[in-house]
Amino acid sequence: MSVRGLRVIEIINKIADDIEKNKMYLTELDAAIGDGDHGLNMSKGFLAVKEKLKDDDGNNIGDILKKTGMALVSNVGGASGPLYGTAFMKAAMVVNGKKEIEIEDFKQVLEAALEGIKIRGKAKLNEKTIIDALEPAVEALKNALDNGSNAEEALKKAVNAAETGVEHTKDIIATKGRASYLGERSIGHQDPGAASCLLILKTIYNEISC
Amino acid sequence: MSVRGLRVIEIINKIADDIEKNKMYLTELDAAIGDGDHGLNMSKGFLAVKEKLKDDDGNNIGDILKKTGMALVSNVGGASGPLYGTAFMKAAMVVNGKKEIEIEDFKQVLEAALEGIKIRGKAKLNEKTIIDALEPAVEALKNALDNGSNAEEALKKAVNAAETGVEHTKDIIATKGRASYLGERSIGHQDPGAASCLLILKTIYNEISC
Amino acid sequence: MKKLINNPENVVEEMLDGLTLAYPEYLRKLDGFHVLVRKSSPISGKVALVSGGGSGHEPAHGGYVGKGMLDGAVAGDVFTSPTPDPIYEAVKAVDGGAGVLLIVKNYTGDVMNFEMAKDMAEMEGINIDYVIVNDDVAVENSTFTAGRRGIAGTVFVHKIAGAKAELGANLMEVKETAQKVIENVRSMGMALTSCIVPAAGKPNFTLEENEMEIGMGIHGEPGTHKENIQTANEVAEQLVNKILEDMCLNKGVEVAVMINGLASTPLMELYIVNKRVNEILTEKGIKIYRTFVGEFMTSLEMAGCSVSILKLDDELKDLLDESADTPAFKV
Amino acid sequence: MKKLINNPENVVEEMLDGLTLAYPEYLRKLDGFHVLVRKSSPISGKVALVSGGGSGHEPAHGGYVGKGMLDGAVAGDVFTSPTPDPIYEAVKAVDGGAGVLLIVKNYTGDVMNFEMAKDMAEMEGINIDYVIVNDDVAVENSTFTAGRRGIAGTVFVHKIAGAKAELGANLMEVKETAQKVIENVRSMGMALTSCIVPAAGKPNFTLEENEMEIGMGIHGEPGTHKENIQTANEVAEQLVNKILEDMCLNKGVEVAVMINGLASTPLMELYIVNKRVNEILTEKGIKIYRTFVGEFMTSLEMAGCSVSILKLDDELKDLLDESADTPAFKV
Ligand SMILES: Nc1ncnc2c1ncn2[C@@H]1O[C@H](COP(=O)(O)OP(=O)(O)O)[C@@H](O)[C@H]1O
Ligand SMILES: Nc1ncnc2c1ncn2[C@@H]1O[C@H](COP(=O)(O)OP(=O)(O)O)[C@@H](O)[C@H]1O
Ligand SMILES: [Mg+2]
Ligand SMILES: [Mg+2]
Ligand SMILES: [Mg+2]
Ligand SMILES: [Mg+2]
Repeated sequence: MSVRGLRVIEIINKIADDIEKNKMYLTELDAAIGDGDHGLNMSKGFLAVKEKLKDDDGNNIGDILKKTGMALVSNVGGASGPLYGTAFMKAAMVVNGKKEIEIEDFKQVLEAALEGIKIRGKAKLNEKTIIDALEPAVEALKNALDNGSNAEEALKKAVNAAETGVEHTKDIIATKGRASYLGERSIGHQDPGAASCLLILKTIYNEISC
Repeated sequence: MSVRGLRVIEIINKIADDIEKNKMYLTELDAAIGDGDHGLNMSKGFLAVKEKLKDDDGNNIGDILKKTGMALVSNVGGASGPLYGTAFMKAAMVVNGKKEIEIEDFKQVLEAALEGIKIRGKAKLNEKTIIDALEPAVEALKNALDNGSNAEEALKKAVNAAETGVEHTKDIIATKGRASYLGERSIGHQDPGAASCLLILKTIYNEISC
Repeated sequence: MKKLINNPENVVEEMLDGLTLAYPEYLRKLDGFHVLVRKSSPISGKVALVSGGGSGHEPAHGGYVGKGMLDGAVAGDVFTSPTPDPIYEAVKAVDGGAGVLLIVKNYTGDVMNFEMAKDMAEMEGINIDYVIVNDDVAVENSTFTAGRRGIAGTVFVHKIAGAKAELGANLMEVKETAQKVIENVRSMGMALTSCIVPAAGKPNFTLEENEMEIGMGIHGEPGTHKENIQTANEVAEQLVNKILEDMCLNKGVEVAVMINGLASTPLMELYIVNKRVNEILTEKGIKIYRTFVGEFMTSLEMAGCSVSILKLDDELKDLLDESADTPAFKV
Repeated sequence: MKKLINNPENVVEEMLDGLTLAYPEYLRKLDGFHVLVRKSSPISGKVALVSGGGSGHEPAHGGYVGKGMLDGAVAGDVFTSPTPDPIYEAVKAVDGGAGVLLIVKNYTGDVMNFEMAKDMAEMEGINIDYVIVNDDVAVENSTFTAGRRGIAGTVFVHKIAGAKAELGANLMEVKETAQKVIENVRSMGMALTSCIVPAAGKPNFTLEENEMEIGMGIHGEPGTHKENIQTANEVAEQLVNKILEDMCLNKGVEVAVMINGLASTPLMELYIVNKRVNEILTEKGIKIYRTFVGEFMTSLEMAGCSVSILKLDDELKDLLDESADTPAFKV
């Protein structure tokens, strides 16, 4: 595939737009098992990201992702700010200095992001968090690439895996984040963070595949 | 007519019952232009009156009225407590020591009650208060007696006059009591105190005339 | 009616018990009466201050019993003036020989019941006097009416007259100081929601989702008029302007400000109102010496607020700064 | 949504301005940040305390900035943890060389953002540490979950660790004292109504006229379960029993009690709840050393209350009695 810096910025802007469109949806998911602000938080964060990337020349993708992460950390607050922020900042490290990235780079980006979220959130799979979308996606992407899929196919599989992961969050009890206070009552509801993660992956797939 | 002490107690008990029956009605009148408690206040007061008169031997009507007034003062609070309380205590003075009273005595009782309310409340006719029921009643009673009516007829006229007075309170602005804070907005509403006064007079008439 | 109560008939009794149990170092309750007095009452040689009125305005008045404020507080039923008897009992319990000042809010019922209690105390030979607080500018002042109501400005009277008494002034002096506060304090309130008297079980007036009530009383009485709801800034302007129409405040004059929550309105909103109130006064060159934001004179669970402005001179400033130590008001 | 606000986006900024304008003798606001610090910050040689979290809990935390409590308070958006930047700014502004203790309520967001700020401060060479308050017994404690939330009991941490710092203890000692409070304080809450985040415009959960929510958080999170509404006594019993299940309180032990209103519940009702709480504890031979009834950690305009119980020893008693002078909490 090979994606250049300015295109990365475009994709991030597209993510911001999709988050904006799904603001109320994400917020409603959070209202059911959290404090009803996940969409608001994410929208606020990505608005700041857009602003921060406005004048970026696209010459260093690491820089783009770092700015994204820092804008999220500095503007979101709540749980999702440090989590997504750390994800982008960790991802930035693996592509630092690069002008363009391949699907192999993206695989590492996603791995680093997952690693960052796990460390920051002290969480693992099946705790009803972002990880339940992201980890299956990373696994699927890796498998697909190992099995010779091309970028588009591999991304499609990642999105599908994330989708299944999000569905699965309905069946499990939250043990991290605000939803964990609900105990059994969290069952039956989708995790908002997993949902926003799926949204981001979908946007990336759509942008790459079209 | 000639009414003896024990009968006075009976009548006061009947007043208490009628107040109880009209508790919500009086309260609603007060809700419209006051603080919505006139019925509750009066009911509480007359419940205490009943209790206080339970063992009275009826030998001194002045004593009966004084006990009534003191029970009202000590149990009602608000505006109506001191007003009706003073009315009964003033009335008590004019029949002190009497075992039975005639319509002439009752006229003086009513005059004294009116006087008491006016002094205690620093109020006069047309201020949208108890006085707007009581003063016309006193005047009508006096006129009727002067013109040779018998007790029943005179009381009937007093009740009618009070009724007209209560109706009239709808047309005027309150300048005393809580309703006065409403200014123009008090127009169109009956004064609750005038209404309770009419109720008392009606009960007395009904008891005397049957 | 969603309330944390047990029985509408016992709310006053239980509330006074709960308050006394919470603050036994400040208060005691008179046996058989809805009266709270300072734990150390009577204080020999000090003029004693007694206030009270209907319940439902907590922390008024029991929360203001303590050093530098009230000596006794008499609680009537919800929104109903107490009867003369408990007022009289309060007076007897707190009189330390230097006399008693009654601080009465200007409601027909309160005035008459406190007057009757005063008569009773005088017959007992107690040196007693009273002042009537009428700070609410929503009600037009006129000699032909019952006059203005007493609302949150009353707390300034408690504070300042309380300090004066604590400093050893005699009854006449304490009364004069109280009177000075009354002459210099004005308040104006608004409500976003009504409230429910426990015994009544339903609200006295209702407000639509887009309505607010201007100039309502603190007893669930409807106000002077309804309006569409406005922003906090517009509300602040409306309340302050109504007060300033009535009060001559020249440039450079110093004032104390009270932003009083009626109960359901959170502190966040009161702070926002205060911001605008502060700006308006500052723009006019009025100096804000001290501000109090909180719930001082509530109206059951009503949402809304009142603004009070007290014009200060050196004496009032000093007395305002004197220490006060009560459950609900500390300086 | 009936609120006295101007614009949902500006509520935090305007509230902090209004609070600072009301209490300039206590507070100043850091330019460009939603941070309030003591007027005299930094205080050389004193360990500084910084707390904060989402807004909507007023007077927490800005109202607790002052002598004997906090040095800095960081306000996030409504119900949203602040980001690391303002926390870091607060730390820099209050550090007087003796180090800074962060008092963090146990919410994933708060913990992560405060941790990131701590990392930033450490990189600047500031001596910094933190404690995590988790007093809410509604949430089962477990190493597998995010653990218990921090709610009203946090105010005891501010008060007592604040007193310790004021007395000149070093960072480790202040932290140990804070930790001791955390280990000995438990809280449990209930709601009669929900609340509306201004930016959201509608409530997060709803309650029918006959329902109450048990164990809800202070961020509009739904609680552990709904029940039919009960009397104040039954509510008090349920809350206290849940706390006592979790806390070993032998006969004769001394405690401090906090009856905290969530905002719309009037003081009258809180006093009534306190009466029963006091009775239950007294029946069990538990001695109540001190009680605080009021609004300490609110949840926008929610109706309801929480009960907190703090087990005391001599050190905690002394520190609780030390003077505190802040806009919203004075001892
Ligand atoms: N410890 C954690 N690790 C990973 N993800 C988490 C953790 N805690 C919460 N999350 C994610 O954060 C989401 C909530 O984000 P958001 O609503 O923005 O923050 P907050 O809970 O502070 O309001 C949850 O749906 C969950 O996916
Ligand atoms: N100054 C007054 N003189 C005579 N009657 C008055 C006066 N003030 C009030 N009232 C009467 O009292 C009635 C209200 O009584 P009530 O509701 O029991 O007391 P409150 O106003 O204290 O709640 C009014 O309807 C009016 O008739
Ligand atoms: Mg959330
Ligand atoms: Mg009334
Ligand atoms: Mg009344
Ligand atoms: Mg949040």
